[in-house]
Amino acid sequence: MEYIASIVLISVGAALINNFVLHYFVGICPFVGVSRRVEMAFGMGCAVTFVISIAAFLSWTFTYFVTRPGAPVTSWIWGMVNPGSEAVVDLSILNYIIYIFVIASSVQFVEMYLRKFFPALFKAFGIFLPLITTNCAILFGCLEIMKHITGASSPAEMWGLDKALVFAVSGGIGFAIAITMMAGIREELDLCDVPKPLEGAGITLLVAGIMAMAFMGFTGVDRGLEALLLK
Amino acid sequence: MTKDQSGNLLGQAWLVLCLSLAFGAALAGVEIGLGPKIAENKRNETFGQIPSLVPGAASETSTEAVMDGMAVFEARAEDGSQVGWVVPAGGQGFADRIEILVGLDLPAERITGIYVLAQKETPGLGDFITDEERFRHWYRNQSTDPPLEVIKTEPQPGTGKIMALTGATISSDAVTDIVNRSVAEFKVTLAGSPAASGGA
Amino acid sequence: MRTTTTHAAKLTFPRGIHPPEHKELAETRSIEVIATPKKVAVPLLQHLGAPCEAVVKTRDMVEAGAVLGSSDAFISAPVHSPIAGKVIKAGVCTLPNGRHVPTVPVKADGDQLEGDAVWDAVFGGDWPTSGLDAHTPEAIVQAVRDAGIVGMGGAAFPTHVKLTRNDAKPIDTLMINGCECEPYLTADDRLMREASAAIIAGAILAARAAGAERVMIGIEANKPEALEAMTSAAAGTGVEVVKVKTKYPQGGEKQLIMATLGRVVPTGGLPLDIGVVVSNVATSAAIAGAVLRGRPLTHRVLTVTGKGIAEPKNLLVPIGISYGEIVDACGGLTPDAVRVVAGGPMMGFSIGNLETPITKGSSGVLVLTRPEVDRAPETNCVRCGRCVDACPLNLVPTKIALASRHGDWELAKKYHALACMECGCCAHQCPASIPLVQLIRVGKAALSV
Amino acid sequence: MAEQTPTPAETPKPTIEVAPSPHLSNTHLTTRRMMLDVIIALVPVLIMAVWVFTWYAVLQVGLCVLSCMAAEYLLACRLRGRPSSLGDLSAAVTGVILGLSLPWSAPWYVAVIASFAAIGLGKVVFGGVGMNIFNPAMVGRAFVMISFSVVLGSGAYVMTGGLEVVSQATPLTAGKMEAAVIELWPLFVGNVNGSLGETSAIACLLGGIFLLVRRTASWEIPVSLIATVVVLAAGAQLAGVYPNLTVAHHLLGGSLLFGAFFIATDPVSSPMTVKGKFIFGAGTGAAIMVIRLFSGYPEGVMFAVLLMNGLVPLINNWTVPVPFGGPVPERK
Amino acid sequence: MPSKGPTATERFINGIIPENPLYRNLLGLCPALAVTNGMKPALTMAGATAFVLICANVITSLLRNVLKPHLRILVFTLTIATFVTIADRFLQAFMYDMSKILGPYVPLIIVNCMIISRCEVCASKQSVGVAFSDAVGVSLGFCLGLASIATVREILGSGTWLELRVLPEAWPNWGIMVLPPGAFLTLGLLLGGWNWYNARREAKAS
Ligand SMILES: Cc1cc2nc3c(=O)[nH]c(=O)nc-3n(C[C@H](O)[C@H](O)[C@H](O)COP(=O)(O)O)c2cc1C
Ligand SMILES: Cc1cc2nc3c(=O)[nH]c(=O)nc-3n(C[C@H](O)[C@H](O)[C@H](O)COP(=O)(O)O)c2cc1C
Ligand SMILES: Cc1cc2nc3c(=O)[nH]c(=O)nc-3n(C[C@H](O)[C@H](O)[C@H](O)COP(=O)(O)O)c2cc1C
Ligand SMILES: Cc1cc2nc3c(=O)[nH]c(=O)nc-3n(C[C@H](O)[C@H](O)[C@H](O)CO)c2cc1C
Ligand code: SF4
Ligand code: SF4
Ligand code: SF4
Ligand code: SF4
Ligand code: FES
Repeated sequence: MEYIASIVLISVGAALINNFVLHYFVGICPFVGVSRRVEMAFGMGCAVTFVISIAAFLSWTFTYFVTRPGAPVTSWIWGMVNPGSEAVVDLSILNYIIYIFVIASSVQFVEMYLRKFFPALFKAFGIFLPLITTNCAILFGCLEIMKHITGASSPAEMWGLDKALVFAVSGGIGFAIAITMMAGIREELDLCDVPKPLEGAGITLLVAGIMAMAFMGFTGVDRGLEALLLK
Repeated sequence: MTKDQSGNLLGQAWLVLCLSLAFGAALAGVEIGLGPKIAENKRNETFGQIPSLVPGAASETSTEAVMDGMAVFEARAEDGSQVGWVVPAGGQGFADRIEILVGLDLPAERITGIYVLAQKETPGLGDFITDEERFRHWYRNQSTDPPLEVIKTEPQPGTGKIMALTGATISSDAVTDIVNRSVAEFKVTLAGSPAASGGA
Repeated sequence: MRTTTTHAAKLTFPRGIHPPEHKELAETRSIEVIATPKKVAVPLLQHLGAPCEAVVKTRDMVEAGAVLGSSDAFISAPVHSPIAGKVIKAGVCTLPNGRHVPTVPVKADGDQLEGDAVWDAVFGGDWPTSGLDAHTPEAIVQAVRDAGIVGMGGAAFPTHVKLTRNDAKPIDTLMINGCECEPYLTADDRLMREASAAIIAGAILAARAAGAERVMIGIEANKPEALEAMTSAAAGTGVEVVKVKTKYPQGGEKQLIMATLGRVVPTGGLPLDIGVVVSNVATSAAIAGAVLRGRPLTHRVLTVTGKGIAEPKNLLVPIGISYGEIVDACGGLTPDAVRVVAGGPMMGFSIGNLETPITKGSSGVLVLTRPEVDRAPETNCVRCGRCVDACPLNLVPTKIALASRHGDWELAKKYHALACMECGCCAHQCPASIPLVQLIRVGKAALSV
Repeated sequence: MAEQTPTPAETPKPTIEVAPSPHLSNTHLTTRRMMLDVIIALVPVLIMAVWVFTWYAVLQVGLCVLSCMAAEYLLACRLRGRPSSLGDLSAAVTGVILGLSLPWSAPWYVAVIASFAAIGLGKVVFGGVGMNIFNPAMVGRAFVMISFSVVLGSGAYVMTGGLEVVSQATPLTAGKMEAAVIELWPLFVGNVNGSLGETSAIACLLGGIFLLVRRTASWEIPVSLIATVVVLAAGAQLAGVYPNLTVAHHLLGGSLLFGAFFIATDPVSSPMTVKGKFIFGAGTGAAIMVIRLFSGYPEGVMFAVLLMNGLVPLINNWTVPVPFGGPVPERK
Repeated sequence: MPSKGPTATERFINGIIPENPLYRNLLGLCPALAVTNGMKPALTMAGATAFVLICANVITSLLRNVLKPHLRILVFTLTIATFVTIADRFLQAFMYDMSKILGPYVPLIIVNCMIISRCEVCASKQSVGVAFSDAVGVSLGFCLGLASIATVREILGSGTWLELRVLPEAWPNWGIMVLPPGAFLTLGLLLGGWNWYNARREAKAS
C-alpha cells in the first residue's frame, strides 16, 4: 500500500498539481505555438509523452549507473584503474551534456523507428518530433529525475527506474492535458472578439493564467489520496 | 562559407574531437576549482544551522552519523563533546514536500529547535513556517512526549501546544506531523543502539 | 440501399417550437373567388427543374387552360393560361425567392369564368372516391404531367416525377400533408373543409400511380373542422386521417413521416428512399382535377392575412395574378403595414415589389406590422442553447452561424450545415436576435458550390 | 431597400421593407430578460443573506455590483470602445453572484479587485458578453482567493464578536477539522456560517427551481452535478473519509447548491448540447468531490467550475450532435 | 573576412527593443515566467543567460567557417551545454541560495531557443565582433524583458522592488502575483500592452 501511495503521489503530482506547463512553466513554447488546433495539440502531447518516457529511461540509467557520486559502473572502472582507492567518483558535472544528447538521440531514434515500423503513427505525430529536441519539458523531466537521484537525502528516498518512469509519463500526460485543453479553447477563441493586441500569444497566456488558477484547486490532492491509501 | 576547408570529413571529426577535449578540460577545471566550494556550501546548508538548533553546538565540530539506517547529525560543542542531535526529516506539506531539521537534546527528551530546509508553501501564508518569530519558536523547549499538538489559540510556551499560523493550519499541521514522526522514530532508533547513546 | 430506421409513431417529432398561431385572422373565412384580373403574367419557371420555353407568340389569342410554355426535360412542368386572352410582349419578373424568370403576360380578352363558376370548375361538384381503378398508373402520371402539377406545399417539385414508379425504390405509403404548420396560413385548412372529396380522390389516384398501398393524411390537431371534414370524406375509402400534434414544423416532410410512420428520412435523402411520397393537400386536389376533369393547374387557393391587411381572406386566384391585385382585393394594406411576405412567416420570402406574380407554389400573402416583426437589436450569442433545443434536425445552429460569419467552412461542415432545412425555429427562439437562418444560408451556399 | 407600393390612391402609402425569414421571433426571449430572471431567482438567496449577515451582505453585494458595472463601463465601453453593454444586465448578474460568493468579512478592496478581475480578465479580454470561456464571477473570486488567501481562507469566516453565527466554523471546515457532529436543519434553513449566498439550501433551491421552470438555466447541469455528488459522497461515507460529513452534509453544506443552480448553469461558459451538459455537470460534481475530499481546500465549487469551463470547448467538440437522419453524406 | 548582414551597432540596438527576444520574438518564454516572481532571481537568470549567450555566440562565430552545416547544431549544443554547466557551477559556488531558488531553470538555458536562434541567425554568419555585440544587445533585451515582468510581479505581489520596500506596509500583497497564475497573467497583459503600443506607434507613423 505504501508503494502504491508513493506512486499515486508522484503521478497525481506530476500530471495535475505540479503540471509541467501550468506550474513549472516548461514546454511553454509548444504550448503557445502548437495549440491552435486540437488534433495538432493532441499529437504534440502524445509525442512529448512518448519522448519524455524514453529520455527518462535513458537519463535515469546514465545517472544511476554512471554519473552519480559512487555510481556502480564508474566505481568499478575507477577500482580497476586505481585499485584500493577510496575516493568517491562523481561525474555529475557531465549530466547536462549527457541529457541533451540523450534527448537528441532518442528523438532521432524514435523518429527512425516510427517511420520504419509504424508509418501511420509517424504520419500522425512524426512532424512534431524534431520540434521536441529543444523542448525544455523533456530536459526538465531528466533534471527532476536527477534531483531525486543525486539530491536524495537518504538512499531509501532515491527514485528507482519505476518512479522515474511514472513521473515522466505522468508529466507528459499532464502536458498533453494542458495543451489539448488550450487548443480547444483557442479554436473557440477564433470565433470570439479578442482585442487585437491580445490576439495570439497574449490571450493564450491569459487563458493559461486562468487555467493555472483552476489547477491550483488540486493543491494537496496528492496528500489527501496518500492519507486515504495509507489508512 | 569556404567549401574546400569544410569539405574534409576527417578534419571535421578532428575538430569536434578537439573541441570536446577543450570543453572537457574546461569542465574539469571548473570542477576542480569550484567543487570544494560547492561541497562546503552544501554542508553549510545543514551544519550551518546546528548552532541555532542545539544550544552550545558548533557547526565545524558536529558530525554526520548513520544509526540503524537513519542519517542524523551529532551536534557537538567546540570541544567535540556531543550536546545533542539534529534529525533531518521530511513530509508532504500543503503544496509540496517540506524538509526540516529537528534539534534535540542529548537524551532526546526535549526539542531544542527546528529549521525548515526546503518548502514550497504559499508565499505570505504557509511559507511563514520558515519564520522563527511567527512560527518556529513554538517548538523550542518542548517535551518529546507526548506528541505535539496544533491549536488555533495562543498557548503557553512549552506546554506541548503549537499555535497554527493564521490561514495555514494545514502547513502547521504538516510540520508538526513531520516533527512528531521523526522524533518518535529517532527515539526508537536511539533506544535500540546503546553504543550511540553513549555519545561523546 | 439505405436501411430504414423505424421508431414508434408518436404523432409528433423531437424539438421544434410553438409560435403564436394567429390562424384566427383568416380561418373562419370561406374561400372566395377573386374577380378575373385584366392581365396575368405567367412565369415560365414556377418549379424546381428545367424552365419552360414559351410555345406562344406575342399577339396569339389563347383559351383558358391553353399551354403557354413547356419543356421536354423530365423534371419540369408545363404552364398554362388561367384566362382567355391575348399574349402580349414577354416580360421578366423577380420571384420572391430572388430568381429572375421570364413571363408570358396574357391580357384578358373574351368570355371569362367568374365567381362560383370558377369554383365549380376547379373544386365544386362531385368527386368519385371509388372506381378509380380504371385509371392506369401511366395515364395518371401523364395527366399530372400534362396538367403541369407541381408541389403546392412550397418546394414546387414536379409531381409526376414523384409519382413515377421506380422498381429500385418501391413506395408503400402516400402521405398527404395537411398540417399547414406555418402560423397565420389557413388556405389548406379551408381547402380541406371545402374540397375534402377532391383531396381524397386525388390521394387515391396518386397512390395508385405511385404504387402505394397505404394512404395517410396528416392534419394538425389545431384544425378540428378540417379533421372532421376529411374523416367523413375518407370514410369507406381506406384513406387514413391522422391527427398529429400541433407544433412547428410538423408539416416538414421529415417531421410528418417521423410523426405518422416513425421512419427517419436520411439526411440528404428523400422520402422516396424509405418508401414514402409526400404531397400537399392542394397538390392532391389538383391531381384529382387533372385526372378526372382534365384540368390543368391554373388556379390555387391562398391565404391573404396578417394585421397589415384590411380584410384577411382565403382566395381562389388565377396563377400569374400580381400580389398587388390580391392585396387590393382584400381592402389594401393598412397604414402600419411594414412587410409583405410571400408564404408563411417562418419560411416565406418578403417581397419589395407588389407587381410580382403568384406562382403555383404560393401559399399565402402575409402582411405584417411593426410590432409583429420587431425584435430586440442583435447582441452577442450567449450560448444559451435555445437554438439547439429548437432545431428539429438536431443541429447546433449557433455554431453554423458563427462559422459562416467567420468564413470557417470546415467548421460549418463539421456541424452539418448542409442538413439544415431553414425552418427558422432557431432564429425564432434566439434571445440575442441573431439572424441564424440568414447566416446558415451563407454557409450552405459556400459548402454546396 | 424600401419601395413604394401601388396601393389605391386614397390610402396612405406604407413603406414596405425586405428582410430574411423568419419574420416572427419570440419577443419574450431576450438576453436582458434572461439576466433579469437570474436576479429574480437570487432574491430568496439575497434575503437569506441579509437575514443571516445583516448589512454586511448588502454592502458586499452592492459593492460588487457597482464595481462590476463600473469595470464593464470602463473596460468594455471606454477602453475598447464597444457600445454600452450595461443594459443587458450581465455585468450586474456577475456582480451579484460574485458578491454572494464572498465571505461577509472580506475587506472592500477584495470586492473591488475581484470585480475588476471578473470583468476584465474573465470577460472583456475574450470579447465581452457571450464570448468568455470561463465563468467571470469565478475568475474574479479565484483571483482574490489566491491573492488574499488570508482574508478569504477558512479563517476569514470565523470572527469573534459581531455576528452570532460567525463564531462557528463553516460547516465543511468543521466537518473536516473538528469532531463535532453538524446539525442538518440549520444548513437547510441557512443560519450557519459561510459565504453570503451559500448558507441557505432552501433559498438556493427556490431560486434554482424558478430558473429551471423558466428554462433560463438548463436542468441537465444541476441534475447531473448533484447526482454525481450524491454518488461520490455516498462512496466517501462508506470508505470512511471524514466520518462527520454525510451525503446530506455534502449536499447542504458549502456552496454546492448555489453553484449547481447559479454558477455551473451560466450558459456562456457551459456546453450547448444536452449530452455536453450532462458531461459538464457530472465532471463538475466529480471535481468538487475530489477537491473537497482530498485537497487542501475545504470547498471545491469555484475550482471545479473553472476547470470544467476550460474543458467546455473540447466537450462541445466531442458532442456535436448527429443530425436527425444521420450525417450529411459526402458528395462524390 | 567581411561578413554580410547588419553591422555590430545595428545588431546591438536591434536586440534591445526593436527585436526584443521576449516581446517581439516570443523566445525564452519559459524562464520569463518561471524566475520572475522577484527582481533578484530575474536578474540572476538574465546574467546567466547573457554569459552563455555571449560565450556561445563568440565560439560559434569563430568556428563558423570550419563547420559543416549538419555538424553545426551538434557543436552549438555541445558549446551551450558546456557553458551552462559552467554557469551553474559558478552559481552553486558563489550564490548558493540563488542557485537553489533558480533550481532547474539554469540548466534549462541549454534548450532556450533564444540562444540557438542567435547562433543560427547571427553568429554562424557574421564576424566575432558582430556576434559579440549581437549577444550583448539581445541579452540586454532579454534582461529588460525579465525585469519588466519581475517588476510588476514583485511590486504587486510583495510590495517591494529588488527586496526594497516601495509600497506602504498596509499594501495587501497580491499573492497571486508570485504564484504561477500571476506569471501568465502578467506576461499576457504586458505582451498585450507592447502590441497595443507598437500598433499605435505604427498607425501614427503612417
Ligand atoms: C491560494 C491559497 C493558498 C493557500 N496556501 C496555504 C498554505 O500554503 N498552507 C496552508 O496551510 N493553507 C493554505 N491555504 C489555506 C487552506 O486552503 C486552508 O483554508 C487553511 O489551511 C485552513 O487553515 P485555517 O483554519 O487556519 O484557516 C491556502 C489557500 C489559498 C486560497
Ligand atoms: C433532384 C430532386 C429529386 C427529387 N426527387 C423526389 C422524389 O423522387 N420523390 C419525392 O417525394 N420528392 C422528390 N424531390 C423533392 C423533395 O422530396 C422535396 O419535396 C424537396 O426537395 C423539398 O422539400 P420540401 O417541400 O420539404 O421543402 C426531389 C427533389 C430534387 C431536387
Ligand atoms: C419547415 C417545413 C415545414 C413545412 N410545412 C409544410 C406544411 O405544413 N404543409 C405542407 O404541405 N408542406 C410543408 N412543407 C413542405 C413539405 O416538406 C413537403 O415538401 C410537401 O409536403 C410535399 O408536398 P408537395 O410536393 O405537394 O408540395 C414544409 C417544409 C418545411 C421544410
Ligand atoms: C442561469 C445563468 C447563470 C449565470 N451564472 C453566472 C455566473 O455564475 N457568473 C457570472 O459571472 N455570470 C453569470 N451569469 C451571467 C452571464 O451569463 C455572464 O455574465 C456571462 O458569462 C457574461 O458573458 C449567468 C447567467 C445565467 C442566465
Ligand atoms: S406554411 Fe409552409 S410550412 Fe406550413 S404548411 Fe405551408 S408550406 Fe408548409
Ligand atoms: S433553420 Fe436549420 S438550423 Fe435552424 S432550426 Fe431549422 S433546421 Fe435547425
Ligand atoms: S439561441 Fe441565440 S443566443 Fe442562444 S445559443 Fe442560439 S444563437 Fe446563441
Ligand atoms: S527555448 Fe525553446 S521552448 Fe523556450 S522559448 Fe526558446 S524555442 Fe521556445
Ligand atoms: S518549452 Fe520551455 S523554453 Fe521552450
